[in-house]
Amino acid sequence: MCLAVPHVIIDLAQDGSAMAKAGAIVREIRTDLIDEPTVGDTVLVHAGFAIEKVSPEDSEELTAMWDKIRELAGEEIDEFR
Amino acid sequence: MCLAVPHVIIDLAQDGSAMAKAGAIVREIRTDLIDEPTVGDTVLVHAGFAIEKVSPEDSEELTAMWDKIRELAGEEIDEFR
Amino acid sequence: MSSDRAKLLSSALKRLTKRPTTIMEVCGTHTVSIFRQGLRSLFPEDLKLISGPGCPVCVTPQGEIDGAVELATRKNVVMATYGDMMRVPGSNGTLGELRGSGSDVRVVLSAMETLRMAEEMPHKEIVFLAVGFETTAPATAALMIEARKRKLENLSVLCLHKRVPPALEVLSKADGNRVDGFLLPGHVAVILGHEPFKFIPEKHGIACTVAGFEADEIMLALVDLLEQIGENRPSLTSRYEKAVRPEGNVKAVDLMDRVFDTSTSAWRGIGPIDASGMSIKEEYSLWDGSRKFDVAVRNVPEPKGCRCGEILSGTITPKECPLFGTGCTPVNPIGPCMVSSEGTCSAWYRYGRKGDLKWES
Amino acid sequence: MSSDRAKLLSSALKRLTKRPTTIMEVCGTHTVSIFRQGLRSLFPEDLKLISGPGCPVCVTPQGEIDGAVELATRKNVVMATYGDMMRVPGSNGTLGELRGSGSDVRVVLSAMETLRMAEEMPHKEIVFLAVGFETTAPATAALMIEARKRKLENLSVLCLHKRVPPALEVLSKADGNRVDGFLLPGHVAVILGHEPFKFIPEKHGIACTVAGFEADEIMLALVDLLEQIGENRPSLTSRYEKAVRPEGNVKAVDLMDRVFDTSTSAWRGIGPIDASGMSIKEEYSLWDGSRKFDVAVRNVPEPKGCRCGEILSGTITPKECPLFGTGCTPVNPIGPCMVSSEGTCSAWYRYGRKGDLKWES
Amino acid sequence: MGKLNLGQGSGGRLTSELIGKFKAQFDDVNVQRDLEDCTMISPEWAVTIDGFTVSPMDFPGGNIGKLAICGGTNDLAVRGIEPKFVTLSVIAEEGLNEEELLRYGRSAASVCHELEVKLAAGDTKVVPRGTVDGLFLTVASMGQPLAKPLGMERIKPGDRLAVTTSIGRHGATIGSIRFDLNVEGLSSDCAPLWPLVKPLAVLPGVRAMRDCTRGGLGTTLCEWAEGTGLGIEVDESSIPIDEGVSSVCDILGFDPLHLACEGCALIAYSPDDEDRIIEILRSHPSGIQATSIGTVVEGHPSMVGMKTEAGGMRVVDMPVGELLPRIC
Amino acid sequence: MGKLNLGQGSGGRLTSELIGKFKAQFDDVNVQRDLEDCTMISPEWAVTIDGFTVSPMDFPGGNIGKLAICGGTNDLAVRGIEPKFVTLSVIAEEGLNEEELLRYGRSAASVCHELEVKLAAGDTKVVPRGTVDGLFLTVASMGQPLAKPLGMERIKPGDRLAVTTSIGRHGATIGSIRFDLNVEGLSSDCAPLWPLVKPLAVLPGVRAMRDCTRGGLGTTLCEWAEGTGLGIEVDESSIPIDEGVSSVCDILGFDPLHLACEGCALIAYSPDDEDRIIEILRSHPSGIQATSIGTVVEGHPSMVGMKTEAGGMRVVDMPVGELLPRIC
Ligand code: SF4
Ligand code: SF4
Ligand SMILES: [Mg+2]
Ligand SMILES: [Mg+2]
Ligand SMILES: [Mg+2]
Ligand SMILES: [Mg+2]
Ligand SMILES: [Mg+2]
Ligand SMILES: [Mg+2]
Ligand SMILES: [Mg+2]
Ligand SMILES: [Mg+2]
Ligand SMILES: [Mg+2]
Ligand SMILES: [Mg+2]
Repeated sequence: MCLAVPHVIIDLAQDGSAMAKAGAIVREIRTDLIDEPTVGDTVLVHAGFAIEKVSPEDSEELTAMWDKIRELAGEEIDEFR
Repeated sequence: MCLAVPHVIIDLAQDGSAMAKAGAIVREIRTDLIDEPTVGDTVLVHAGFAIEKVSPEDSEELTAMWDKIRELAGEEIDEFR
Repeated sequence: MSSDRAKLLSSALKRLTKRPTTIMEVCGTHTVSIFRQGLRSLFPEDLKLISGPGCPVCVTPQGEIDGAVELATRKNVVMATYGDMMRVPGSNGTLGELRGSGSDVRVVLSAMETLRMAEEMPHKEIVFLAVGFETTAPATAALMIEARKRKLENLSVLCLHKRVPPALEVLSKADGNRVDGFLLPGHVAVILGHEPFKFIPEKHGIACTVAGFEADEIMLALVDLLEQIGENRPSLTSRYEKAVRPEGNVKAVDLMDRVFDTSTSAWRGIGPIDASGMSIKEEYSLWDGSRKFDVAVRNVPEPKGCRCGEILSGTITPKECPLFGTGCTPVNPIGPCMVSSEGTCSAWYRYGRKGDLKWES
Repeated sequence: MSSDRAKLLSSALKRLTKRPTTIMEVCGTHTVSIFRQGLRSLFPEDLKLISGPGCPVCVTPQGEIDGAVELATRKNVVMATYGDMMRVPGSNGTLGELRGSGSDVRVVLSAMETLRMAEEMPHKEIVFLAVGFETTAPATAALMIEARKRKLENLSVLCLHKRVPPALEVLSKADGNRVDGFLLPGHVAVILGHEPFKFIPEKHGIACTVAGFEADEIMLALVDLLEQIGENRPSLTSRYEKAVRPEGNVKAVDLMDRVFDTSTSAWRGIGPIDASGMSIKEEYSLWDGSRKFDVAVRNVPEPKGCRCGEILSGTITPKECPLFGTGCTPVNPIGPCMVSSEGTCSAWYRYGRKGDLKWES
Repeated sequence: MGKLNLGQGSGGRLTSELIGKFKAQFDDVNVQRDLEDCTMISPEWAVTIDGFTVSPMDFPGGNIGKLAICGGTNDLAVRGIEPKFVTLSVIAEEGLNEEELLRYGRSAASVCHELEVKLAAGDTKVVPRGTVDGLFLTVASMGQPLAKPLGMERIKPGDRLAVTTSIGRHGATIGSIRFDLNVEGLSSDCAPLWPLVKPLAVLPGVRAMRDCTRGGLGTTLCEWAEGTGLGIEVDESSIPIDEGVSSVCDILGFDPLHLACEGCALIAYSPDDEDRIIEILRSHPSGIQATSIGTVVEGHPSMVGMKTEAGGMRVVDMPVGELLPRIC
Repeated sequence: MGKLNLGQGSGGRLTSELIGKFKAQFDDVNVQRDLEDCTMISPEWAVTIDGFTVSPMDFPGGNIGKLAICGGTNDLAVRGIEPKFVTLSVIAEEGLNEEELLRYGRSAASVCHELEVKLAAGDTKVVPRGTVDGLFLTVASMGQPLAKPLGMERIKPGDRLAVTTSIGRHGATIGSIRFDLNVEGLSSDCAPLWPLVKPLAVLPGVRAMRDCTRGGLGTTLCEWAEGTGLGIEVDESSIPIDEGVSSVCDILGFDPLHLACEGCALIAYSPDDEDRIIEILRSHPSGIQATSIGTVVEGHPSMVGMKTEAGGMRVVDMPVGELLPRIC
């Protein structure tokens, strides 16, 4: 369920819609569900509606997690090499 | 204007329509425009309506006319033979 | 007709044609019948048949066609009409072409078919485009009486019917009229009887014979006409006795009288003719498509160079029109006489464009 | 995901899977994503992923589909819905087949497209067949608010929306539940936040991680879950931080609350679940297609032999259904799980029907 | 240049004009320069293509499947080319009964079987409801000439003309259904011509054959007159017309010469061979109505004349535009 | 057996099933027994037929006229058969602009010109408004093999596979128009394949080629796996996919392996010839994206496996039914 695709807002209209870009596609989306849509925001679009802004960068927690995983996988990865 | 085709009435309905035969065709026609439509009548049908009964035989006048024409054409016809 | 009878009639015609004689066949079905049966090749050279205003499609002014076409384009309208009307060009195309652009235009064989259409499509407006002379008009009248009886609110008639006798009066009294005799339309006479045509011999001294449509019926009528002309005693005779009663079809006339008033009507190429129209009576106004939809009829000039007016009044034959067969053909018709399958120019082109063929083999 | 990262994650998963472990991916998009990216072949043997009730198309009872299909056949109705719904079989065929028999059924990408449809077809009744979980429901709510604002009388919604958390509660407390952890649906969490899922670890002691849909996001979430399970400290974590705020999308929840009440709703194969439905509030009843058209929902038995109920509750995998791949294939599907492109049986068949392929070349 | 209209689809003059304009786009790549319906692509092989649409798809005497293989192979047969292979493209409307489609397939296959023709390639498409009316079949056929291919370039003044059966039956059948006329004993002439005309393909006296399809016998006569620049004369009373066909023509105001045939060929041949040719045709069940109907002449070049039953003479032309019933 | 549905027209499993049932009606007259798209009717000649309908008829990268000749000749080209003649059947809707029809004709003619292919026969029908959606073209093509015709029966385990260009561009283009998506730089791959693959027709190392049309690369791969009984493995990361195509797939939930191509061939060849073949392809303007994508194996018979970008492995199947956007 719930195929959602990140789009970057490139233009805002008055009526709660915006133009947004996803890869090579530029399309109209609704911004009713998010706060302060802004040009440049990356938003997750589902069924034509932006349902949330997404942060383009990994959280600190995530970065920490990757470190842990590298550690955890250490030996195994060597086996692959 | 006014393509009309002789039909023979073969069946009568109560509602002013009748089944009539023209060559190999049997079709519904309207009889609103003729007096006392009767099975067996030959009628002239135009735009789906019987517009008149037709007498299947030549009138006396017509028979007389043919005689006159035969006479009139006498010599010419010989030329053809 | 057996070719024996044809030979007989052909030689009788030759005998009777003592000087150049011009007969007008008033009815388009006569025109087509004469051509399709190759009768012209059986006539003596001095006997000339010209066509009259007897194709109801041809004599409908372009402005009226345009009005019908415009009405058919309206969103909710389903237009029903006889096949004859589909190809007639309005200023912006034909009804047939309209159907091609998505309008709902249907061909019916009988006016009464529209009753069922109206009942089956309650959300649509069914308009019957009624065309024809006194033969077809009684059917339209019957339809309107029935529509009123059934209280069908979504059925109406756009009435283009015309009456034949007033047009013949115009032609008979026209300056330069060169017609020696009229081959009268058999089916109109079936409805009207003899009376409405009697003024022609009586007031205008022109011979008249009511004719059927078979080859022998037509040729017999010509024999009749030539005799009248030869003996210089113009009268009204009938060679369609098997169908025409002298008093006509009283029931049919009565139906027309119940629904239609007599009015002035414009004939394409001829102009307005007093008492030649049929307008829908006040009490049927709810079923009058023209009033219901406020159909506008503009005055549209005839196509440039087209001489249909002269063709329809018998003043010229198609061969005298410089466009005939070159600029104007059935494939690219200029005037209505080339479009309608009963149009004079069309019949001349399709069946006799190279003159009368001689049998070689 | 780079295959380097994949290898890293794959070996991390192997390390962490110390005993046979069962994780349920709740969301159909997770099911498809895992299969399409071939992730199953990267999991250790003891890690078993089973699918849950997370395909909204699959969990809609046949009686409700039948009601929608019946409504779509009504003469004046134009039904609009997401592409997902077109192939789902009611008792008398699918919406797609209906379109094949002349009904007007249209695929939209957004509920809002129906506004223009309603305005452009004033004589038609536009019905939006609304399906989906908390992700899609806010869009339906926005549509209804707008339809009411514009006073659109010919637009309505047939609402089949469902809520995810109550279904997870049923699964969590079910006898014989063998789920060690839930891979929680990322997009539902975007809307609802963390709170509505906390009862799962807290009340039922089952590990939970909110997951995104990329390969690495899914595998990271599995690492998270396996750590919780291994350390026996079930909690609610999120590996979709880039999109999910712990408090969820307040605006979206508010929109849903304005339009929908919470109600009991039947889930295909599972049965009625308290508080899992969304029913349209009284003040929007004019736009409620179910009331407007009095859509009947009968109780329809499941197709014979189909074990979708057990599939949807994670009790069995498709391979345990005797019909899978033989009597039931995507070409001739028996149950909804084989029809919907996000259905569990369909995903197993299309991407993994012969088990996990081994790379040969 | 406006919008396409139905007249351009009815097989007469407007159709010829449209085809001419369309073919002109292919001028520098077109090898089909003559007016024949099939083309030799090598000394051994000829090819032709035809699209088939008919409403209703089932009609007395046949269905669209039978029609497609008959029509698709008749264009070869009439040039004395033995049909060997057909290829069939199917475009079917969403919602059509699958069983109905298969039934049309069976009808098509059974004509192939009768002709000993093989299906060499096919294509099947299902398109959204409303984008096609039921079913369109397109057949491209390949065949091999038994002798030098027949063609109108062989026609000489003095040659005689015959039709292989009574005319207009397909057109009258479809017209009667469309306008809801109940016509006793009327059915389409839809039939494969090869079994009938095969013996003629090797008779040196035979000049040309043509299947009279859309536009009817009249159109085929005109095409020959215009294509050869010769005159043609036919005798109305000799043209076989069944009662059902004349009844339909009477009521709808159609000219039987303009009604489509689907199993009737026009044949031009040396007058010396007339008896033999008519005898050969009549000895086959679908040729029992075969009759000589006219002659090729030097007079009135490019024109077709008809001696009418009344003994007169008139021009025969192609129909212009859609055949529409005449009433008023 | 019910009513036809659109799924049966979308080129995947349902299409195969329908075609199978329809072909079964022709069993005793069918010579096209294999799964190839064209058939040899003699040692010198091969024939194929295809029907074309596309909405809209104009699309970025082509139009229905260009599409028809490309598609109609590509089925020959991929068997190493030089297209020589096409025949073209036109079914046009009343109301279509005549100029538009002629323009599609010109596009078709210009592909013929490029291919030095001749138009051998044609047929043009105008049908009533509403009975066809604009225009259907059917093309039957005839060609001559340069060597022994290629075909999947030659494919052996260990053979390598390549595509001649990036996949899914036609399907994505049409899908984007249908669902009103504005996609920068996306256009159909619609192109004739013969100029590109002609040099391969005579290379003994080349086993088989197939144009990936409806149903996309995935369907063609499955047809080969099922037709040969061998396994196929492809590497997802090696398959060329343009950004526009992936964007459309992301938003509509399509699998790029299931999107139609109209100028992309799949080629199977001996691994020894890989460098030469890729070099030949890349030296032609329409082959610059040519890439090897996988291998034929003995394992998992009749199945296609794909090594995913994540390093996993999944089955590739034909699409089932109409491609519909996934939302919820
Ligand atoms: S030939 Fe044409 S232009 Fe001349 S009068 Fe007749 S219809 Fe008019
Ligand atoms: S395989 Fe088919 S029958 Fe079995 S549970 Fe799945 S959908 Fe139902
Ligand atoms: Mg209208
Ligand atoms: Mg409906
Ligand atoms: Mg042909
Ligand atoms: Mg032919
Ligand atoms: Mg033909
Ligand atoms: Mg094909
Ligand atoms: Mg093909
Ligand atoms: Mg192919
Ligand atoms: Mg193909
Ligand atoms: Mg043809």
